[in-house]
Amino acid sequence: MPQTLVSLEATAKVSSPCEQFTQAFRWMLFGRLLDEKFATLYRGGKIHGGVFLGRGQEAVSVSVGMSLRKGDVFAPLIRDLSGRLAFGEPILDAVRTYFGSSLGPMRGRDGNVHRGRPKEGLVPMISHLGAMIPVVNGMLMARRFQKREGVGATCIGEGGTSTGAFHEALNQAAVEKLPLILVVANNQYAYSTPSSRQFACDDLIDKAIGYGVDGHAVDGTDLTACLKVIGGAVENARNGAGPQLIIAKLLRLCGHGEHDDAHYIDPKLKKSTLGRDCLKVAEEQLVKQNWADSDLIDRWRDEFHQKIEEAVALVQREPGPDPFKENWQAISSTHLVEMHNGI
Amino acid sequence: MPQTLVSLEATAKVSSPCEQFTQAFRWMLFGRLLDEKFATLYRGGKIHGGVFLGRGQEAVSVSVGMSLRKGDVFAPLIRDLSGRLAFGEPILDAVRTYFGSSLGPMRGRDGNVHRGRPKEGLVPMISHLGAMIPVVNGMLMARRFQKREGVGATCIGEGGTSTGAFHEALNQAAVEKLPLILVVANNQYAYSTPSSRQFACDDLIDKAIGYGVDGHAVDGTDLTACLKVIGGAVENARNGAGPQLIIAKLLRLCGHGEHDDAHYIDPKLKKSTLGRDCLKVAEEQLVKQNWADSDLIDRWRDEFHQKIEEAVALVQREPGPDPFKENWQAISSTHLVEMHNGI
Amino acid sequence: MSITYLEAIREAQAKALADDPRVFIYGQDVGSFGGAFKATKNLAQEFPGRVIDAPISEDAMIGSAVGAAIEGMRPIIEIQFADFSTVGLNQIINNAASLFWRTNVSCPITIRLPSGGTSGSGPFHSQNMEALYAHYPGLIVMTPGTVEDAYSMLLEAVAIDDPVIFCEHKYLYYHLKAEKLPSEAMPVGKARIARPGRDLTIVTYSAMLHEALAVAEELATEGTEIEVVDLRSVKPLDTDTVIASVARTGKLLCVGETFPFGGVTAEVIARVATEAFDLLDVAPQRLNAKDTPVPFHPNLWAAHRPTARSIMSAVRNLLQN
Amino acid sequence: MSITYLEAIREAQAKALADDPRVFIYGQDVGSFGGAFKATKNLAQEFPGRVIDAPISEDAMIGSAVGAAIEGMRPIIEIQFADFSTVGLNQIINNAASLFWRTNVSCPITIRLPSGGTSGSGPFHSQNMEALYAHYPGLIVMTPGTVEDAYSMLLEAVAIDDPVIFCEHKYLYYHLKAEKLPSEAMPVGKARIARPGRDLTIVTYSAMLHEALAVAEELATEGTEIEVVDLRSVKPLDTDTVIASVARTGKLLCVGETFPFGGVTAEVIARVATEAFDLLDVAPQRLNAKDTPVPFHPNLWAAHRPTARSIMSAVRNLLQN
Ligand SMILES: Cc1ncc(C[n+]2csc(CCOP(=O)(O)OP(=O)(O)O)c2C)c(N)n1
Ligand SMILES: Cc1ncc(C[n+]2csc(CCOP(=O)(O)OP(=O)(O)O)c2C)c(N)n1
Ligand SMILES: [Mg+2]
Ligand SMILES: [Mg+2]
Repeated sequence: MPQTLVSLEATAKVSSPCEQFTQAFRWMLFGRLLDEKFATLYRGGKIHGGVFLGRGQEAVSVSVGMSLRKGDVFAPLIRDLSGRLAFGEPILDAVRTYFGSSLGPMRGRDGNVHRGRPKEGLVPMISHLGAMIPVVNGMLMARRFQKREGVGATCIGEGGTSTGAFHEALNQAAVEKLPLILVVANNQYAYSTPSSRQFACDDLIDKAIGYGVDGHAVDGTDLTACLKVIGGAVENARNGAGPQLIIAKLLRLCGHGEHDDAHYIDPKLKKSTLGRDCLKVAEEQLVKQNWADSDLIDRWRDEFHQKIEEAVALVQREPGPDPFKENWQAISSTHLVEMHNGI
Repeated sequence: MPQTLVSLEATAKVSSPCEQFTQAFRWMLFGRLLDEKFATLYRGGKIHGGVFLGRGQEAVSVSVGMSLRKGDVFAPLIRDLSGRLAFGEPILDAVRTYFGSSLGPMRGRDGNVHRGRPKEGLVPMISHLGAMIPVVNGMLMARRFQKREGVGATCIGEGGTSTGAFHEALNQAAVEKLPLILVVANNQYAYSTPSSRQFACDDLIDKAIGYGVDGHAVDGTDLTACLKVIGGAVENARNGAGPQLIIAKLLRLCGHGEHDDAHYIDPKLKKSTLGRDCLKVAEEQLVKQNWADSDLIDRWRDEFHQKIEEAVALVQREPGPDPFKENWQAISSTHLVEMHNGI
Repeated sequence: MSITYLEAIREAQAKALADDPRVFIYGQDVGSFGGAFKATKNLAQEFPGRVIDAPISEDAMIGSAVGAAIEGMRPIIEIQFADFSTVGLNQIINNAASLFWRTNVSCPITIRLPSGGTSGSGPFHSQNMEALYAHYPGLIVMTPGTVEDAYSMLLEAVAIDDPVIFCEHKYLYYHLKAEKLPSEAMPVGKARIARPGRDLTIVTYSAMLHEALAVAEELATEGTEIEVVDLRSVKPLDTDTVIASVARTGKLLCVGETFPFGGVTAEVIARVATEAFDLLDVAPQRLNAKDTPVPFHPNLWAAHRPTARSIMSAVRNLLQN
Repeated sequence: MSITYLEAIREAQAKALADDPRVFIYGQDVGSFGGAFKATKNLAQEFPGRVIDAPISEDAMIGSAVGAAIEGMRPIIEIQFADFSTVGLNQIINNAASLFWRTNVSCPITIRLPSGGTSGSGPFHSQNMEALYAHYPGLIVMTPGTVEDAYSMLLEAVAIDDPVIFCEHKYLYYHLKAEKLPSEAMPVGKARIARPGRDLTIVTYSAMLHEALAVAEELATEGTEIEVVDLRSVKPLDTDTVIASVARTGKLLCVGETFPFGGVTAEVIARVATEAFDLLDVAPQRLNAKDTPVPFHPNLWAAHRPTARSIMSAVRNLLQN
């Protein structure tokens, strides 16, 4: 099992627009293909519990993951597979957690999107929306105490902005002037609920001023824009400008989870520019700019397919957790664990 | 014990600027004097628990109470004695609740500022800041179902804007386009905590746009301005304009509670216009406009003193609750009350 | 025709909406979508304007239900998963639960909590919250374990003038079926002898009822007769029925699905021990989940909560005494 | 010199800050003001930058403590009143409490909850929250009842690698005094025989300890020797010491200050009944507050929670058996 995040170094060194865009596209593609694999496995009854895809949100997610460096903090949410990969999460972490392999970082104790490596800056989410934002704040406060550098980014949906947790944490970050990058993917729906039932401001970006933080709006279907705006916001935070709120507009191109056929999505939205598939848009740009041709992209696709199949094949042979070897110990202070009968 | 709010009728009929201002001033004065009585009783050890004053906030509070009509909802907070009186809360409700009289609306079960008459639109607060805002929302939603009219107002401090409850409820009101008037008294401190440690926006009014609600700023030391701005906002809500957020700036002219000497308050603030005493400012205006002279004001003072002394004398002779007559029943469904030993 | 536990919940809500204009439903995705579990399927269409999608704001949802109740409505709040009620807990235990006691104004709200473990749901979509809510004065906590109870108790929950926490078990949603909906019901607050027996009493509720019944059935083939008491509501808790059963059997096992410290099984054992000590032939026992979060992987999940197998072994131990 | 329970808490924090650069304090008004109860008096001045005023955002406060702990800090969070921890409860029970189990990364945070009833404080400034927190796996719940324990257990709380809910009792803040601070302490997780006796065991903790001791003292004048067990921490709960005491006395009364359903007294009775049934001569008993919110008026408050008087009457009843 890889003990550290793998690909941060590579990512951090990318510099030219071509290199950066190409690299970003590759992570998007990788994420998309891995998501699709999870969906297939889900339909085949191979995965317990839910499967949640980032389809349509890869440009945003990848831009977050790529803008971060080793030593930064990333607390992804359910649709951030691509961003995780770009940040350096090993593909095996993802596959193992979906299968509940005892070799994965969550050891079968938690599953699917609830994975991470806190000590390496990749924070595993709990389900309660908004709950991870203050955790990132605290990690950044710790760095300030410790005189260590680093910024922290986290993602949430527009539905999550209605939680008290979101509000308290963004306000806390503003008061403490923390280098927090809070990325809201406004994908128009929270499960089945349209934005009109979620908030009443014209645009979520209008919230920035009320918190006293920088606000950035971006077309979430456009990778170039995402890299620029999100990358810029991360730099601002790094340079001491305090919290950065980013609102990316796009459309969820899948069900809430793979159990959901998303029949409720307004067809007009699907046809609008919001409904564009960021991966296709990026692929077209890539080809148009002559940074890659369809042959090369096919080779990448094959490369990723192979990696994915290898990982899945490997993990499917791995043992699930053994309840008899499990110590059933919820605290680390072994001497304080209750071992009584009723307990 | 008066079974209903007493003075709403009177209030509602006030019309000319002179009448309105004079009436408002009288409620402010009444509230101030009653507050001072509670402070004296507290210092004399006659009151159990805390005493919280509205000193310096009477203009704002009274403007809320006076702008509401019978059938409206008011959920006051700790510094709203004047607004309560203007809304129609009998002075006896206040005195009885501070003393824990069994004849008061809370029957000694709850105390001091935790009083009200929910069925008459006066909602008794719980202590958790922000928690009353959604309750008002729900009362307004009910009216919509029932095709009944009415608006709902509630007050909070600038510290309370940092709670998740505040955020969720204001957003909820905006999504539901409820006739909620949310009055924030930014009195510069939350207990000892200055605003700089509470929020980072330039002005709390900047929050309105992010919720998609109307925002109104007002000088909380100026009764004329308060009556106009708060009254106007209430009318807007009544006319279907949805939630109204009002930010009144002023300074808390007392301790957080009477146990607190407020030594931490910045002397510069005290000397600034924020630090003006709204009651004095209003008295000066009253005299300047020739709406009253100091003789008349003294007579009012005597009138209120007498009412207060009478009420206190009456309540001090009233019985406290008798634990043996108490039914100790937390639910109204008597047949479902647990009467077992351990319970 | 057959009807599932989940359908019974839908039908109860349909009937409540049809019978009482004061009833409305408020929750995330409960409107035209019909709810995450489809417990409100078609209700928004059948009762226009009365089944309302909420933002992701549990505190505001429940707070507004308290307000609506003050004004004479009878809101039903659906929390998408019981686990998420933690962020609405303050409104439940401090606002809703204290209203009547403080003001003499009752607070008729029903909060539906899709509860309990299902395979692969993990630590944050599997919790049972009855211990937290039963601890607080001012609440009624229902834990129906049958299709019939899901239906009739939900109707009663809406009719009761106090705040009701309605813990409906997700594992039973599709697994449990009945022939038809009941037209009569036992009153709330009364436990049911789900299976009579003379040798040992198992007290339980909700999904664990069926694990207990499976054990009783198996042991019956060996001639051992287990009495299974279904609490139905954990607050009020029907101590009389429990004690009457212990009086018959002399042996008590209490089974709950959730975390071991405090909570319902401790309360049951404590009541029997303090009030009916002399009726016990041997030490009473209890069986709960393990004292860790609810695990994701099916292997771990199956070992974390009690099952027919672990109940069987506890029963055999007790019988040997 | 004499030192109060409250001063002991201040001193423990001063020592923790002085000894360990990873420690910081975060809470409303804890900075230059020194906290609503003055538990952090002068600490901001003595340890610049390490005692920080928080906005009124309990969820964010506790969430950020989890983050800081991940990065190696040892935050102490002061919640202004235990009652307000309800709005931070989700971060406590779902985020802090699950971190180690899910990720193998420990979460050393201390959450100080000024707890319990004082006259005139009413329903929302008097609560004891230990039942809610002890129910959830992953937390340690301390309930010191002496000045010495307030000091040494708070130091241990900060040193422990897991989230600790530190329930300090407001009634004891000024009422309780000791000669000096201890230099040694019993380990956390061990109960103390606060007073030895042979006739009956009272198990209790926190403020109720002193009500129980008063009863024991009075009865001693009649020749009846009550053994008083101070649990010190309710999770872990030192069942062995409790059972050993019951083995000596054969009679058990468990006293808690808070609401009756579930919670610590039910847990203690359930453990003794299930694990030491045969050591009991008579039915064990418990005494809790009444099942209503905590009342404001002193008359009601005094009748709501157990007192020396009601404990005395429960003890006499038990002794007559
Ligand atoms: C506090 C809380 N309430 C409810 C839920 C259940 N829930 C999970 S995802 C979801 C919708 C989220 O929508 P959004 O934030 O827009 O993110 P998206 O799924 O669109 O990416 C809901 C309601 C939750 N996880 N947390
Ligand atoms: C959720 C919550 N946390 C903490 C408190 C304790 N508390 C009571 S009043 C107060 C300060 C309130 O400040 P502000 O909102 O500005 O109102 P003000 O007292 O200035 O009128 C605090 C922290 C509380 N009541 N509720
Ligand atoms: Mg969304
Ligand atoms: Mg203030």
